[in-house]
Amino acid sequence: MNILEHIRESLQFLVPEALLLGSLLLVLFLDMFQATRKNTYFAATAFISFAAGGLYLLNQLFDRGSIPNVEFMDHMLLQNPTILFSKILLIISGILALVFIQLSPSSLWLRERGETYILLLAILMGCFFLVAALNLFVVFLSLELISVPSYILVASRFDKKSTEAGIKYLLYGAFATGVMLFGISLIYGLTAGMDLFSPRWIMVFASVPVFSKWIVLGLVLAALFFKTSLFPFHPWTPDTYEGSGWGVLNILSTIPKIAAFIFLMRLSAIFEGMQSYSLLLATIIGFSLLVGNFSALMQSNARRLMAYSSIAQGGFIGMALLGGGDLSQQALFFYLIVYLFSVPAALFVLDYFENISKGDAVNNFNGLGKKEPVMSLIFVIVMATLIGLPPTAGFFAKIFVFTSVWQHYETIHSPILLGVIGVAVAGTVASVFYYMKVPYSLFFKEFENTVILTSKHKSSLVFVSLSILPVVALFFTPDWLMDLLKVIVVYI
Amino acid sequence: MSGLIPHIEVPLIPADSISMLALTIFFMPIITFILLFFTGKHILASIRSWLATGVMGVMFVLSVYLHISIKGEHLSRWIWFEIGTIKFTTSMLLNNYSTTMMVIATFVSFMVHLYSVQYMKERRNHSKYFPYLALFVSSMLGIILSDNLLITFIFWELVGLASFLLIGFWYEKDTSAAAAKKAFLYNKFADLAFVIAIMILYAMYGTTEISILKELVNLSVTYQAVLAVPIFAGLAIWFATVGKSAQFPLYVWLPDAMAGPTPVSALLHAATMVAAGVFLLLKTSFLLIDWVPNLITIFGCVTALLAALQAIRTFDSKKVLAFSTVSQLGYMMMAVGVGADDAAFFHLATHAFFKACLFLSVGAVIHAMHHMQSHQFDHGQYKELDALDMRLMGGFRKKMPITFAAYSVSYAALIGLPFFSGFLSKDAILGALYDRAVVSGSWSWLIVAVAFTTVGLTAFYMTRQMILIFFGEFRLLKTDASYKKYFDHIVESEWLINIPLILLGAMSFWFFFSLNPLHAQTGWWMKDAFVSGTHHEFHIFIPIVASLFTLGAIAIAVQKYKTIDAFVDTRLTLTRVFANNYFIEKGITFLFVQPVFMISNMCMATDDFINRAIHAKAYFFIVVAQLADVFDRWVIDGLVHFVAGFIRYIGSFFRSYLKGNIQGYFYFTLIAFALMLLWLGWYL
Amino acid sequence: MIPVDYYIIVSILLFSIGSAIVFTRRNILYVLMGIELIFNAANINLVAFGQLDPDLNGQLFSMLIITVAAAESVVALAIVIVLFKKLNTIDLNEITHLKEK
Amino acid sequence: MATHILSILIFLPLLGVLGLLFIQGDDHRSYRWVSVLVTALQLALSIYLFTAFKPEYFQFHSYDSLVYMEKANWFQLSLGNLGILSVNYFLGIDGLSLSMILLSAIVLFAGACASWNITKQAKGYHALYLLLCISIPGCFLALDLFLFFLFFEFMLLPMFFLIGIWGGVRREYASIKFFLYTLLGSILILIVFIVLFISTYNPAEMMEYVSSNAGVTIQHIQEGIHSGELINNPSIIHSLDLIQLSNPVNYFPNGLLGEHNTLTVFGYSIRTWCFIALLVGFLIKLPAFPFHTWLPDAHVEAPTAVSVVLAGILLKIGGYGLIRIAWPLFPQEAGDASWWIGLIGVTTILYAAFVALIQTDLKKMIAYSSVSHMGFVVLGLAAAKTEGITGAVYQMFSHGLISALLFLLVGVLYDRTHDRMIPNYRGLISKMPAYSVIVTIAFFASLGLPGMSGFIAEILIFIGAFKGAIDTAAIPVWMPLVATLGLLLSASYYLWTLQRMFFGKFSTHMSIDRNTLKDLTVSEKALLYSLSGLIILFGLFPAILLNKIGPSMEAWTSFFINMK
Repeated sequence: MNILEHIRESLQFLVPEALLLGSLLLVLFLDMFQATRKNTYFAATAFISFAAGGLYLLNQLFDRGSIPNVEFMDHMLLQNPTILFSKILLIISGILALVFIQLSPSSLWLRERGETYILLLAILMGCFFLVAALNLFVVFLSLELISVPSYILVASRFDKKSTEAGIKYLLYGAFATGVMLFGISLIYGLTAGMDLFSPRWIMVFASVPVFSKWIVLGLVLAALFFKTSLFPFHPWTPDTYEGSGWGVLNILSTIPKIAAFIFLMRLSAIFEGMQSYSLLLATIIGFSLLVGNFSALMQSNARRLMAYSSIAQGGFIGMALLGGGDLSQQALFFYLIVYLFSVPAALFVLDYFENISKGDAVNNFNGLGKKEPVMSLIFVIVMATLIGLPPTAGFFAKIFVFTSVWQHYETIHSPILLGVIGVAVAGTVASVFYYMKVPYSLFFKEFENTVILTSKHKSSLVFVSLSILPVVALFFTPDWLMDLLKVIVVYI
Repeated sequence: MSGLIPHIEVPLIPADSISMLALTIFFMPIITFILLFFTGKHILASIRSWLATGVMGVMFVLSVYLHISIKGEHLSRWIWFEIGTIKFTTSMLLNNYSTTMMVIATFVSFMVHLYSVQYMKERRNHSKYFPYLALFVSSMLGIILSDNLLITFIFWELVGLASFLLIGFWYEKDTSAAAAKKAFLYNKFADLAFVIAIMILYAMYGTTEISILKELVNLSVTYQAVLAVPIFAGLAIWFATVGKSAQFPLYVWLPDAMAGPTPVSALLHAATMVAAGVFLLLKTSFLLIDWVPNLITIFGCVTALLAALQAIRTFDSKKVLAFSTVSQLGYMMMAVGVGADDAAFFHLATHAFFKACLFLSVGAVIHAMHHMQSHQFDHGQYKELDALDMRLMGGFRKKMPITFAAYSVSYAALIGLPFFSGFLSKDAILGALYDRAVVSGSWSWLIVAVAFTTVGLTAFYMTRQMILIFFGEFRLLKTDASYKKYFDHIVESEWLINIPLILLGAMSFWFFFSLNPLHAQTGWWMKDAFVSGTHHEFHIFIPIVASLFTLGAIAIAVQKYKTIDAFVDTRLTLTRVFANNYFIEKGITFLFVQPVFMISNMCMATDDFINRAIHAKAYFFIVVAQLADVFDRWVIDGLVHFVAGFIRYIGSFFRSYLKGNIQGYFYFTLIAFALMLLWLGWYL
Repeated sequence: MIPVDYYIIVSILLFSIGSAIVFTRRNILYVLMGIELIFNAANINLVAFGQLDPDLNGQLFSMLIITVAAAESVVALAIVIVLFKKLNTIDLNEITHLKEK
Repeated sequence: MATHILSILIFLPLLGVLGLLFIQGDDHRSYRWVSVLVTALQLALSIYLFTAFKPEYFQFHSYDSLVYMEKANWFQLSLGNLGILSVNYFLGIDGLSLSMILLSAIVLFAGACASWNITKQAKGYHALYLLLCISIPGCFLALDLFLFFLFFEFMLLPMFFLIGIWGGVRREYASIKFFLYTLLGSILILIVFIVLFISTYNPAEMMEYVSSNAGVTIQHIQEGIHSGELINNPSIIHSLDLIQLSNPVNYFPNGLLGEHNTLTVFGYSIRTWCFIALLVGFLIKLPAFPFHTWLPDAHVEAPTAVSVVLAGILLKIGGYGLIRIAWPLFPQEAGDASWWIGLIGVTTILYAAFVALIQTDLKKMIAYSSVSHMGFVVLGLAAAKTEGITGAVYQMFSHGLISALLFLLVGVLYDRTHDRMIPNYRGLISKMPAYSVIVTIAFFASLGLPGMSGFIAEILIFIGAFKGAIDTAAIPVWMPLVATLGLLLSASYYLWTLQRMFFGKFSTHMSIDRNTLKDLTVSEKALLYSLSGLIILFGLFPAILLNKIGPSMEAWTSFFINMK
């Protein structure tokens, strides 16, 4: 078949990406003229593309449910219900990020600029490609498409903190990319191909000597672990989080992470049964849980706290990668759904409080619970979600994740898995303490600040409540989502 | 184990008309209590007191009617509550025995009420007095009527409550408050034994109905020796009465309980509180088997002697009587111990009247003393005056002849002079003791000897009290002549006080109990055989010897005290021993209270320790976090150090991870990842 | 044709040199250059292996890498300029304001 | 309504919470009316339930006889090879729940009345209080352990905030301590629930699941399980339905809790460890020595109404959990451990009484006395005789009323002077006569005076315990005997306190403003008198409650003994 013909046919699968690209260009265009350089225009453009993309994806999901696994673009990309669903999650996450930026009191500089939207759209596009990637080409490209805009976003507040955060992030990221590239090149040499998911490649790779496998796997996964900020690729996280604005932080800790985890899930599916891979993953996850949870205990700065929390949450999500079978995939998606709703809510409330109290140290929030009771109460629910306490779906998310690992442990009896479970239990207990740190100072400490700034109360409240509502609702109907996932996630 | 005990169905029996009458009597004071307790402050004091007194009078009349009309036993039983198939019953037993006790109790209570109407008129907190009295009486009636140990226990404790409230009636006085607490706690301590008895009996027989238990114990008599449980039940019940009936070593609360109003003391000592113990023991005497009766006898004997000795050296006019009560209770217990239940009950009855009379007449004297005090108070010369101290009294014989007469009659009854009730009952007890000694010999003779000695002691201290209070001169004037004008004004008490004295005094004569003034066995009282049917042979020498002891003691006492003007005590050591209740309290403090506080402090320390441990747990997570941090800082850094030895220029980056240096992060990642891979390689 | 092994040796050398630079040099620009070296080590590998691949995937990939690396360098240099404006330094040892307290 | 009365009872306060949200303004008066009204409605409902409840409604361990039962599938989650987690919205009432429901309705109402004077952030306070009003009855009515655990946990948060925000000086410390302790207990309980979940199955629901296959019966399923065919089958339905859990047939024979399981940890079987974990979890809540130290702090710092609820009901959930869950699910282990349990009971009784004796803070003393009285519950349980168990339940009921009264009384004094140190007062009776009368009633009730409800409970526990000691040698004879000392000790500290604080000449510490010492107001009187009235009512006529719950308790005992 003519290659051009093939590409033309393949384009029909890229409608959402095209929409994103189109709106990206439109924002670029709008940004060129003084008259149209308006926040509302940018946001509307981005939102319309999100909404249209989301609707299209939904439509595809319902339509194409019966035709799974379409490979297109010369086996570069894959389309199946799982990937469609992942993209929908990314879209939701994108919309939340967009609204976050619009409402966040500290993101004025962010929302006034056209670049923000362009970068957000680019990141989202990168994520779309990443979750659908079949080839290391695409993996590399999409990771770069996510990374480079992220660097710019982090650094774009142009003050000391943000540039420092940006350069650190960039250096770490670039180094990780370089390492991954080197690994890819070796893989290419070892297997004469980069089409990761093809049976041929898998077969060839299986015959690679163990030592080489170790090296290349380690090198290639480095970039993914960097994106998901798993141990030992996490040290950039607290610094970068501390230096960036809440709006950026929200984007960093949700969209790329979700995409990277979904890709890791797909990767794990092909490496299933390969002991070196699963043990490496298990160890990394275990250490992430340990470092994330226990370092978070010591933090007094809300941003760094959330950074370590995101490392720890990464560990919990990663646990779903360890378990084999459908349940672990469902658990991953369940957890990701809970995560994508609760993290923006958490960050938004912190942003809100920081704006009131003019400081992001936890101490600055002392006594705010009495001034802002409703917001604080919602924050408690959000924190309960992240800890995994009822009545929030975080509880089920944790249960599923634990169950999937336990189930896997029961089949392979690996002590490392048991260790991971142990660390996760300890980490869950520890997480109560650091997540409750902020509510504690909100409610139990005496109010110290004399300066209080009021901010847009109603809309913030609505945003936070709406983003946490699904999590609470899911607690009461977890079986609905699980049944849905059962149908969708099997194609991974 | 429980299989050995035959299971007996507990039948329910509806109340007949006689029982209904008894129930009516029982509920009357309860209603009075409720009525007066809640409306107390809002109605006139006189209405209040006369209402309570009237009710008591009606109760007395009804009791007498009940006693007359009763024939045989009237048992009624109802369900109190049930747990599934397990039924907890409540029951009432009416027989000669209980109705007699009812008559005694209501009569003495009625007298005390009458007396109180006048006595309490000028006292404070009047509004709660009569309801408390009503509670007291109703609880006593409950003990008398109940045929169920559990129910008895309820009233038993309520008697304790009522005594607490009444002893502590003048709560502003510290002694009063302390005495009330002491009385309640000592009783509570003894009551634990009651709880244990209930536990044992319920566990063994599945019921606490006394009449059913009686059958069961008799049925299961063959394996009593094996199980030894009824023995312990009996022991426990006896120990419960040790508290309530003030036996050695728990009698120390009783003298202190004199801090309450005098009529209360009279009631406490005569018909209610202390009588309850003996009464219960008589009711459950079927449980007293094996060596328990001997124990009871010995303790009764010790009590009788020790209390009598203490009474000799006491100057508090009411305490003398209190010790006397303890001593007499010792007699009753001895009688119970040797199986002379009739004699014990007889003595209980006679003692109720004359002891109430003694208290009330001494109360009248104290009343007069108080009057002097309050008169002085009115004239602004208030001095602290111990109105109870006999050393300050004297010469009241002429001032208060009726009181004196009542006192003398009951005095004669207490020391057991012929033609008085005490003579008859004491004789019965002594006879029983003698009979027992004849049978079992050895140490029993010692008991008899002590019993006779105590008879002498009783006569001695009572004579001493009589002389100190009623004869000689008014000694208060020797210390403070300013009382003279008030003493001159002292006259006989009001009739409301005198009438009870006269009536109660009259009951000290022999003819109420036996027509033959010298021989109780022929009297209708003993003949009716209320409790047990065993009769004792009459020994003529016993009353004679007892009377000789009595007369001799009187003579010595008269000789000793007739010339005394101001009392100066010799032999202080002995007095101190007596005043300290033979150091029983000190001993209890040393043996129980101090250890309790020690344990308390230890427990508190343990609590602190636990708290610290808990803090440690809370810090644990922080420590782990610190460790993780230390791990980050030192272990990993240390490795960095190690690697640095091989690579130039790296030294300046050592602590870079600490310092936020991105290259430090690279090192961290590199080393951690390499180590991890190495370890995994090794592991695989 | 030069055997592949030689390419690999060169690329590993490049990778190591690049890494050493990244790890040790304090100047950000040097570090960026080190990263470029790592990229190029990968490029060499890819091209070398690409010789054997009829689809020329390796060569294609390396072109891609060169492009992306250029983009990344642009961003990096832009940030470095801002950084220099704000902090007056491009010494990594002095860019340590964000750290564990 | 009758079919959903339990749900209505539980979720009624939700309406109140919604109502609170719509009331605007800072005026605390309107908020308090909401709580009082809602709790009054709850009280009315539970009284209706109480009167409509017939003693025949028992046989707790089968579905048929649970009257007012509500059962609906909430969700079924497939957990891969672990099978399907089926969670039911399952409520039911028997004698045990009935008494606790009645108690909680009374105490919550009293607590709402005691919250009358809360002015600090009244809206939040009442909202949290109403949340407590949901979770507490929910806990007592839930028969699915998942549901139970939810309500159980859900109590934690409002309580934490109520202590932490509206508490006294050291409220942070107290609330954190409370939180930590309870969390530890919850974790232990949760672990056991998880173990229960993985080692049991629910044949009744599996029937529904496989009903498409004709001819399959429960026996088939059970045989399949027992022959090992169905083990680790993803279609096995697990549930935490208490009724299914209490049937030993529903345990996998080779599962962690199965009969054939020989796995031991430190020499004890998994079943034993599970029982220990449940025991400790609930003993923390109860609380019993040595897990009690959170209670005095929590009480001292908590506001009056919260103390009332804490002592009045929350402690009872510990005892309820033991009776409802720990004993029926692990009868063998409970029987084996009876000696230790009895020891814990006796130690708690005496230890807490000793500590109470030397307290100088009135509230702390009462808190320790609560611990001591809860020890009786443990003792009654250890012997596992009908009398003892009934006594334990009655003790929980009566202690709920008595401790509510006591803490209300302390609150009255504290409201006036902000000082509750015993040595700082003397002769209060002459200044506050009505108050002193009720204090005396409460003290005597608490020390187990006959005629008050506490006496019935304690005597039942004693005779039950002793009967157990004699009949089955479940506990040694000395335990009930020694435990009687607790009666003496409680009499000691109460009377000593009476003597020190209320008797004697009136005087106060100079830091106390004497003018603030006013006697009770009419509304206070109404509340306190009615509580005292209830205590006496249930003391004189225990049949009101015992006749209703007796058959349930008897069934419980026979179930326990059969299982053992």
